[in-house]
Amino acid sequence: MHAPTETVLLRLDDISLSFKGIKAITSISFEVKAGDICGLIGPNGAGKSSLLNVINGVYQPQSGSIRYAGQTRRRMRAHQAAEGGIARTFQNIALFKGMSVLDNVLTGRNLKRRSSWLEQILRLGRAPREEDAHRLHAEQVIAFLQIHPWRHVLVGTLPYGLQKRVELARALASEPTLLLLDEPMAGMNAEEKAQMSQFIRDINREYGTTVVLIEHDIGVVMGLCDHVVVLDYGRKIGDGTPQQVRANPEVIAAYLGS
Amino acid sequence: MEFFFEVLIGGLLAGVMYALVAIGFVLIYKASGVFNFAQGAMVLFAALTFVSLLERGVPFAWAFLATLASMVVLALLIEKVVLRPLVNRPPIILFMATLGLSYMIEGFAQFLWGAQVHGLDLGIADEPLEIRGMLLSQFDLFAAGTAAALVLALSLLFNKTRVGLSLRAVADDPLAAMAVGIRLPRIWALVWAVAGFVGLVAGLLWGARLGVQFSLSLVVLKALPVLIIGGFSSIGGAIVGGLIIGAAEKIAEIYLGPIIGSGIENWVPYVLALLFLLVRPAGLFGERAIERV
Amino acid sequence: MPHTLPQALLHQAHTRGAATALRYKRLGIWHERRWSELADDIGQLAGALQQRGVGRDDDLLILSQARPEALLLALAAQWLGASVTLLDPDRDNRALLTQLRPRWVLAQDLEAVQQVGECEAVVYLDGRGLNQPQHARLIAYADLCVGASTPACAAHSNDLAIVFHTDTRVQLTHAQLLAGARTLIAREHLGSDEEALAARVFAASGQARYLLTPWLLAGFCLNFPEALSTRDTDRRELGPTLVLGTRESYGRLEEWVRERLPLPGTFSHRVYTWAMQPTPSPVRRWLGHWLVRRPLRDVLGMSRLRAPLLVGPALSPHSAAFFAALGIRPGNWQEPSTRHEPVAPLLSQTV
Amino acid sequence: MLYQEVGQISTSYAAERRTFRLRQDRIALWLLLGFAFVAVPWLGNDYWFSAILVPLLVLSLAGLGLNLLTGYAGQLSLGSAAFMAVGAFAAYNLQLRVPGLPLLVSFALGGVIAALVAVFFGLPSLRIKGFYLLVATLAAQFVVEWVLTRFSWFTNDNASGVITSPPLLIAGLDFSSPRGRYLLTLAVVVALFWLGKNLVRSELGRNWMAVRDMDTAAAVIGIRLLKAKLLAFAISGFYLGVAGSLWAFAYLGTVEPHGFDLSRSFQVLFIIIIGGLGSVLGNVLGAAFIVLFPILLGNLFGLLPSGLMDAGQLENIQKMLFGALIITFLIKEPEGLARLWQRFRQRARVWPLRY
Repeated sequence: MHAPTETVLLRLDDISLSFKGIKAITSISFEVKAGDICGLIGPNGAGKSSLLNVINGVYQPQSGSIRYAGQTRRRMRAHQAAEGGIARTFQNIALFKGMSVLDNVLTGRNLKRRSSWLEQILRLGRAPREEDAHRLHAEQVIAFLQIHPWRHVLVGTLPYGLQKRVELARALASEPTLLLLDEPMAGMNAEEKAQMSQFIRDINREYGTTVVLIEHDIGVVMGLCDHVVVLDYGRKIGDGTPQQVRANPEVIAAYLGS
Repeated sequence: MEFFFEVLIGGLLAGVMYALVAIGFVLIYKASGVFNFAQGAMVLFAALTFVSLLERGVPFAWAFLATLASMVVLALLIEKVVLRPLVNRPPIILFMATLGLSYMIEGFAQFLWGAQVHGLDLGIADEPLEIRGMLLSQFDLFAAGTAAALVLALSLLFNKTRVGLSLRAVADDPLAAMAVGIRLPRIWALVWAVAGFVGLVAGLLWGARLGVQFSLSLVVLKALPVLIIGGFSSIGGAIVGGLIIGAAEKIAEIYLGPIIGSGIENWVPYVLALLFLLVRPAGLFGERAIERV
Repeated sequence: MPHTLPQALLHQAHTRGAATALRYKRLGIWHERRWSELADDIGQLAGALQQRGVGRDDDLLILSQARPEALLLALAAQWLGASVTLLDPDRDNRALLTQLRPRWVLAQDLEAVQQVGECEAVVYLDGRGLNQPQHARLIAYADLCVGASTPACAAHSNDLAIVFHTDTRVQLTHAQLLAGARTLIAREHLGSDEEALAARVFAASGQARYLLTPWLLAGFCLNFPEALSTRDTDRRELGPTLVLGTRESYGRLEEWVRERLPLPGTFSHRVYTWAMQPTPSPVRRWLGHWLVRRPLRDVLGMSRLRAPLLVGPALSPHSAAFFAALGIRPGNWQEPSTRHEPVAPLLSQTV
Repeated sequence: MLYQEVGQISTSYAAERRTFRLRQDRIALWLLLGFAFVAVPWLGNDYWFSAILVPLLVLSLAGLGLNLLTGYAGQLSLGSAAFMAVGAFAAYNLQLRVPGLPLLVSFALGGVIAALVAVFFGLPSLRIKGFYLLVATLAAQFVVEWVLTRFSWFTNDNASGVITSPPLLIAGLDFSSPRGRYLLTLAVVVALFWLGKNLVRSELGRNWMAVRDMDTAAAVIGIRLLKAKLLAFAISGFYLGVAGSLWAFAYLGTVEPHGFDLSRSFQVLFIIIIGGLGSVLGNVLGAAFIVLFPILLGNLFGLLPSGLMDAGQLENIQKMLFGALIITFLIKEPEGLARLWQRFRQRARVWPLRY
């Protein structure tokens, strides 16, 4: 997937979200340039995950608007987001436990499917050719993330780090324009973290995918991201290049300092 | 109009009987998150045991106590043999387990006491009673009274005793409850025992109404829509739901029956429940959780 | 009677062009190349190398695991009469590289490329991380031979073919390689119907001497697993008749089996030990064969194995005993292995 | 274990994807089919055909129908019998009122009508989940039963409200003999199982499992939940409908609406619990168990001195054992007989190693 013509891929305007009156996000606005890796940081409960959920339509904000790939919406619906090329991984892995690695990755291709289910079960018409094409693409993603040794293993039985990678593969299989990663390196050791950030960098370079990621490890974020947004208690307190953010006194006070 | 109210109140009173079964459900669902399909079987077992004891010349009070004791034993067994091994399994598995359970209990009850129909007389004259020109069944009134008493007792148990407190704790958050040293198994056994007691009362009333027989265990099917409307986790809801279903059923029977035909009471409650669901997916009183991802 | 490796290749392409020469697993399935196709590919690659200035007396340095592309490019270089230097990409070769100052390099990935210093041209296989900052000297293997025409084969029998830098510098000419291979083929009765598995470090001289050259001479099929990490499952799918291993690789395989054996004390463990003991009784041999040894060979992917080869030091007595029980006696290259019937029950013990 | 896997390589995705990748499995399958189609008809007797094999086959088909919905798409249902009934009565009326309509076509159309009914009762599944959905399917159970008994049109005004099988003629051949019924059922069931296997391995099957395992994630990767769920109801309904027709015509011959009551739904549910949720083979194993177990038990008690145990008691004991078995399965092997088989097979493939 190549980045669309306009340089700003995603713009959030004054987004607010609350559950049963409890404010999770308060009038947050920021931009993500096409081709950037953008980091969302902030203490737990700062509303980072909620923000991702707003971007890909899992939650519906009470106010504000989302401009994505040239279209402005009051709110994003999950399938609109998916069809618009937004893919996502979750904080606590949301893989399909009962399925093999390959099948999980293949589910990521479902929006690219053209043949009807009838053709598929009768194995008629374009279905078999299409199945091959999707398998090939899935295999390329699997090779890219180096999970081919576990191709036919049930994901439920894989170690945590690998599951994270499989989930990334599933997201990547849909050839996303925008990739939302919710703590892709949570609970990993330094080595795994390095590997994972290498993968993310490669994805961003090879496929030109724009990435928005949440990460607690400041070192990783500063090393990986072109652009960092800092949240605290549902508010935006910092926004800019890693250097600018590191310099921002409010940020230091609220987050880096502590 | 008179007649309508007569029907309505008749229905409401009948609804109380449904509520009785539903309460047993709610108790167990609240405490252990189990959707206990075996509740009907427990009703049957209780009634059958009680009646058979009576027929063997055991005095009423003793028969009642003996049955109660057997229900408690049953509860303990269930907790040990079924619930404990299945702890933290997905709810659907637990539900299916209770299906198996209901088969076992039904089979056992009939194996023990035989399958023939027993009459049960609680000594309440069932000639209609005229109040303000409306004919009401004395028995229904009695049933309603019993139900009211039962609910009162339960709410006391829950709100005034330590057991009740820990029970509510478990209902709110099992892990936290365990953390503060509440022993889940004991609570579960207790709740199932209480549910057994509720089942016994329901069994007696229903038994006196329909005669004690296998079909008693089918009252569970009446209780389901009640739960849907009331929400699985609220005793108040169970009662309100029961009343609504009872009334709706009677009214439908009287006013709709002649038009589309008899025997509709089997499905009217379900259709009603469905309509409710489409409006309020978690029932009237059930609380709805936000999905965290 | 070929005198050089490229000649051997052409000879195979000529005599059995339609037969499968190369099989490698990639993206989940096995891909096959015929001898004729292979010859064409290599010819083209040779042309491409020539365009970029590779000629006789030049040397192509290869920093790669055993991958078909590396093999093809090596043969292409030799086609032009150039020699090939094989280095193990998993080692740190910086010191060596500064001393060698190679002009033409094949590097498998970014890491390997970074090891190499300044030189004429670097061909890379895995382009990950290399696409963005394009150096002129960097060439992707894929777009190497666009519009290249096949030059004439310029190799001579006593040209240097391969150079190794394992512990000492080892140089081998075409003639030496072919001579060695001929003896091997003769002693092991290798035919064109063998299925060989190349699951070893590319930069080992044994591989070139006792697998690659015989492959070109005897014209059997050479198979590459998907990755070193999956070679055991791939071997089971493939069922090679010819494998080449070291004391270590055989030992590893035995270890692999040992940790998966039934736990001591269980019935199946007793059955296993019972069946693995050498015994005179034919009945017991027969039973043991069908109950344990045959299935075990199958799990190991060795039920079709005819020529297990061993380079370097002999097996540890332990592994030797284990493989012997399965009727597998790896022949060291000084004195080639005794021939084994596939899995004739009684033979597998007597040999 | 006894067969060799070595040397079976796939050079195309089509080959790697095939249902039975190993040659030995394919051979075994063909032998099995050959046995079922050729040997059994000659070996079996009428009792085996009409009392064991036909119900076994039909129930495994019904099991597959429910398994697609519950085991694969994760939608709990207690309305199976209702959809079977719809299928049976639709097929009956089609045969009755559309002269010259081929039998198999009316089976299929019966399935389609059952599918439509299933979709209707599946509509709430978008808004409600789990036990709440259970009630929707129960509603189907009761409404259908009531409608079929209430309006005698469905039974062609039969005095005792039963429907009777039309002559089982296909292309002029008469399948009314026990052997014929067996072959007819076998053919239909095998065909539908083949389709079912393809289905669960296709994109749709994957989407169903995705919805089952984690529906939020499924929605996020662009799977349309409603479409997936309704298709699950429809296809499950179709399978159950055809199973219903076979049950009515190939097995019983005459059936009343109450032949498809709630206890039948439970029976089908038990089949998939015992056989294995989310498995195709499991339905056959589960059905075999459900059919053979009572017979076995009956014969067992037959050995007891007569008069010691009357029929009623036997039934009660059956019920108890059954309940006990269900619970045991859920505790010991929640994935059912199919899982046991898989595990055995896996073990055999790596024998003598453990994994």
